[in-house]
Amino acid sequence: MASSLSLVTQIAINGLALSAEYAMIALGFTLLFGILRIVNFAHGSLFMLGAMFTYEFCTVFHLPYFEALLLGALSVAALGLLLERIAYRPFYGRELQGIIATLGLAIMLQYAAVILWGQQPLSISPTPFPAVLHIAGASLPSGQLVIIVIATFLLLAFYYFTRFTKLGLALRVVAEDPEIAQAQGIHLNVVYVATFLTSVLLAALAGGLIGQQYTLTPSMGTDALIKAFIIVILGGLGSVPGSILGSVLLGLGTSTLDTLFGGNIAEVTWFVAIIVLLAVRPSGLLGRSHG
Amino acid sequence: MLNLVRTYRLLLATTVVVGLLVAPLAQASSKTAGPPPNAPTLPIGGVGPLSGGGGAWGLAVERGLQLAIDDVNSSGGLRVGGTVYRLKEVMYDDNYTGVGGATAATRLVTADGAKFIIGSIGSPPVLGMLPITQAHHVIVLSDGFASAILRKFGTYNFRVVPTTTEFAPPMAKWLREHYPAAKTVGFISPNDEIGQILVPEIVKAYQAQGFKVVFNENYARGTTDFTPLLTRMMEQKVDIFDLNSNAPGDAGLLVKQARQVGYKNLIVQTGGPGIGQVVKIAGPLANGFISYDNFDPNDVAAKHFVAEYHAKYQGVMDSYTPYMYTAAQILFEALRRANSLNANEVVSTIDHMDGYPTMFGPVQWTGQRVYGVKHQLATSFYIAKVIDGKVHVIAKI
Amino acid sequence: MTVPLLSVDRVSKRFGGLYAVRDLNIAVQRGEIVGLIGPNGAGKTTAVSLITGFVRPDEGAITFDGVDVTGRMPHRLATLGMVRTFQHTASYPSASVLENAIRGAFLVGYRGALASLVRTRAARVAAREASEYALSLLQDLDLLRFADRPAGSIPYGHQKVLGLVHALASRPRLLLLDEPAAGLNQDEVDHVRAILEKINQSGISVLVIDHNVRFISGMCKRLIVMYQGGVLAQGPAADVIKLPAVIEAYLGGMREPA
Amino acid sequence: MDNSARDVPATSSAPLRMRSSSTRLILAQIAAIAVIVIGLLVWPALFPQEFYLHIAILVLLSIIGSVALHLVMRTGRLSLGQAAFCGLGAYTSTFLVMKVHAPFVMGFLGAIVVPGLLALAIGPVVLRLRGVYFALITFALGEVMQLLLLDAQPLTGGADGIFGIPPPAVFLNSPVAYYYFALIVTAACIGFVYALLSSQVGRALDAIGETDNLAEAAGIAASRFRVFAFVVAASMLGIEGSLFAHYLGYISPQVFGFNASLLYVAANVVGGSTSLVGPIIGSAFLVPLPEFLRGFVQYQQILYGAVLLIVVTIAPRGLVGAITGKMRLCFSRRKDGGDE
Repeated sequence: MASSLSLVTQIAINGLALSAEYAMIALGFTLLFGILRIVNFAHGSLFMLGAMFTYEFCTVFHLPYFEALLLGALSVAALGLLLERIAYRPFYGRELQGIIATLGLAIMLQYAAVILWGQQPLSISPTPFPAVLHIAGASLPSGQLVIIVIATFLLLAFYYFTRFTKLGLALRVVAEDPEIAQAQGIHLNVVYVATFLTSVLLAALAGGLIGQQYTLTPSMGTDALIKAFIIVILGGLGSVPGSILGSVLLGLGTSTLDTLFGGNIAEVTWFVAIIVLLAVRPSGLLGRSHG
Repeated sequence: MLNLVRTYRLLLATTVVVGLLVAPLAQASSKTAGPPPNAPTLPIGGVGPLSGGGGAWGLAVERGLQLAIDDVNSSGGLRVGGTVYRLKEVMYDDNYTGVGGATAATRLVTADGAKFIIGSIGSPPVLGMLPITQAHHVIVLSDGFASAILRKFGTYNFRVVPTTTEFAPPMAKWLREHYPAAKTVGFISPNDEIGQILVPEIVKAYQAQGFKVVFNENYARGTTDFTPLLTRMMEQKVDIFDLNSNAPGDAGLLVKQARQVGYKNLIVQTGGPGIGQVVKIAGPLANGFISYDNFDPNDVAAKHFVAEYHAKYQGVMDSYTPYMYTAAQILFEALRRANSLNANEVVSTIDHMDGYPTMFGPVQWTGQRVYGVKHQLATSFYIAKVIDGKVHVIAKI
Repeated sequence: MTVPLLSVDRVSKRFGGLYAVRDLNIAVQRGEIVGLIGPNGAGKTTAVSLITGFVRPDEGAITFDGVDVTGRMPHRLATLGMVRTFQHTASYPSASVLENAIRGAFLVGYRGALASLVRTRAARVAAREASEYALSLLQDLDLLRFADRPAGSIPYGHQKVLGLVHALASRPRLLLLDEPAAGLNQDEVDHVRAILEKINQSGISVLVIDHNVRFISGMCKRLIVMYQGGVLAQGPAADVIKLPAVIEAYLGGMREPA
Repeated sequence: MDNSARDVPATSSAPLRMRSSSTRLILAQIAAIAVIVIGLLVWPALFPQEFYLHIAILVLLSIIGSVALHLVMRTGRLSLGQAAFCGLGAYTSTFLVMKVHAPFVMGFLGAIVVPGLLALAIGPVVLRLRGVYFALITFALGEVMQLLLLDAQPLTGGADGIFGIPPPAVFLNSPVAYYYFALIVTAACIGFVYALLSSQVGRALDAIGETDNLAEAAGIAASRFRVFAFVVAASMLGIEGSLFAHYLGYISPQVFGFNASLLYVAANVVGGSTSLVGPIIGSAFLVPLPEFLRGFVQYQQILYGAVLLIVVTIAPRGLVGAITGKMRLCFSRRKDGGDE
């Protein structure tokens, strides 16, 4: 089966799957920064909670996977409403304190999860999508396919939301310039809360979706957060198209590098790459450069 | 929706509050009565990673030790040198770092006056602890892979979990005998001490048996998608894919994903106990998986222990827990026999405890040849195979 | 007439293809106070930024006191005696008014990192001199009473004046002021104007941007009118403001929304 | 914030602040400092147990790093990768002493020079970035450093790290001796930074920290001063690393990771990032904190996070901000306008 063609297709397919996962993770992160100027260190923890709640509803309450996923995401979003008040709203426009606050929150959520779910890796079982598809000598677990499809759908939906809905437009105005937005009678607080909820919802969905493919641990958020960092730096902080481009780059790149050169090299390469990129083009590949 | 919101606000609020209230109680409740109320307490130190990497191992130490202590206290305490002691666990997190281990050890030794410590697990914290415990003649029963742990700090330190050095050669030999057709081996391991120190040893063991290692790759800790590495491994046509000492979670994912990308040949694990979890994670894809295992769930003592564990704690038991429990058992028995708290006397007693029955079989100390000190616990081990979702012991070595 | 203190020769600057400044030719004579006016978007501020090194010109040369200083860093130009103010950031809001003035006098008080670290005699003397000079400036410009108030907390008019103090404190020879009277009421405008005239009489050359034609033409003998990145007209204030082209440009500039 | 709230008096403004209120404030501060100094000197006598010395030493070392980061933050840049320099210092010193068999002094100097050179090399490039971008690039640098330490196994011992690092000198083998050694070095570092900040250089750093343009216009070479601060900070972190390695006798990569870098940031934010006292108080508060929470085993991390969150919520200007705020209230009759 190991013809070089099938190898290439396999690399491409793996890359595609990874890209979809990364896009799911990065979207909410970059959104929150684009509009609230908050670097959300707790993004990974919310991602983790999304996975854990989905696990809870699916494996413990035996709900069908998609209901569990939705319920899980909504639960985390609801939790988000509370968190927004205690750990985010007081720090809008105060970057420094914001970092420490979200950091403290991240630690709290992670270790609360340790107590609720333990440190042992959990898995959403029975696997909702056991089948494995075979395409041109390459294989693609159906679970991955589900991630790809839903990610694509969500990105399109998000695009529609920001382009064609009132709230979406408000979002973009605020991103451009809060003062102008206020002048135009947009209620900043509404937009902020809406943004925050969207971001949390996306993080949680990502967790629940990706969770069904892998194992769940309270520390799973850390890696997700670092991936989000790399992606937004590649694509440009706060730029939604950028985060998608970044995800695709990182996804395909990781798949290729890992397959051809192995993990260590790949990881170092990424960090060196973003350092160089930041040095020559701080605003990322698609980010708006602002003075 | 709004209701949901309220419910969850409530839910969170309560969990947090209750959690904080329960915390101290939980501590208290873990001290069961038994010895006379006026009995002096003997602090037994516990060190393990409760946070940071390898967080699961910390609970293995805390609970394994606690269970052993409960046994002693509930049966009237520990009589040493004419006095009956009530044992008390003092457990500290080492954050899986050297400085964390050093801090925990220093605190136990100099602030809590602990003379005996169980744990930690993992080279960094243990290497951080030993200089301090060594200087204070404090006895440590721990598990860190680094060979220096016994070579340099062997005097008062015992390693209570068999390492690759002990079980890799017989495992490779067994594979050679039962799979004569297999020629090539592949490894995928994290780029930490497992990939850097353990895998090379396993590689040696395989090569000694005439196998050819055609693939040996590391991944960054936290990686969850191994398909790229697996894809390349399959290009190398490996007959045996060895999961070495990958943590159960990673091992499970590796099995699952290897099968998903269409790897058909043998998957074995030389090291890293926790075959049950692999089955849980990989599900039906785990069938045919062969693993080293040293914990026979059918053993009477083991059965009793597992029952005891689940009576007290819920959730999955970490596979290091029985080791830490056993370590504590050995320590307490040594104290009884030595009938003294003097470090040197206790050490020599432990040295001569061969034959003392544990759930891993009779105690046997080895390591003279490799480490220059006989402080390595050797346990008999099994080779288990997953057959339609069930774990079967297929060989005992 | 002698060689000018500052001369800008055929300087151009593009931002994303569009010319912000095109073939600009400006000269400031020693001891002169000259006004730079023009409609919004004429390129006045860019011109000042080009002159003071905050923006690198694409073409052209800038000569200060006979030295070609094209593309030099702002702090280098400051050491040569060319200092600017900013339209929006007049001061360090969180630092005290006095601290603002002393920071302005940095060049007076600084004798190199090592010297000021080991507090050599020279360094101590210089530092004292700087703070005394700063104090005297605050005295002169009537800000002393605010000395230990955070600059951000004093009235806007005074903040603008503090901006002048900050610029003066480095003992410049040429002062470039970006709308020093913007957003001030009439009394304050007059106050600033008086200050600027005093500054000029003390021998410091001044180039001042402003919209307020009355304010500027009353104070400057000579006016330069910028339009669409170039010089539209220049000459004695009285004549320039009467030129139809200028009036047209101005009204045009006013008409188009800024 | 009002300049007089700073620990760094603008020398000349002294005559102006010679108001009874301010003088009392200053006296109070002097008194406080005196108490602290004496406390630090007699600490070993009060708490002879090795454990308390151990924690005290860790606090002192972490103060060096936090103060170093403070210097960078004063120029308006937040670094999330400072631990990289600490690690580089630790490994350099260890390498020189154990592989090259150089005396400790050489290792110590190496720990100052090598991180400094690295900072000098990358500083001019990375310091062009501001705000989040600088934070992120330093984060990435930190990660790279850790990966290099991890993967350069023959040189660094890889994940297992290096053990058996000898103490600086035989007589420094006892915790008490090392405590005083660390105390001296830390005091020297703080003194140096204080001198720097209260000199004209410090004035320049504060100026560029607040508004680049104004500073440039006043003749302050913003970029040069920033690099200077960055290099000095790197060298100080190198010092911390060296002291850390030779105290603990064991180093491994994960100690110099993101969490370590964040601790420096947290120390500055929690303590208060506007004055040199901030990071000192911050470290003195955050480093021992886990020890108070250890008893809670599984809950300690949750409480740690909660404390971080609560402190930044109730004391936005950091502990020192809150304290000085209180002090000023007690000691000054006149209400002070702009002080938020």
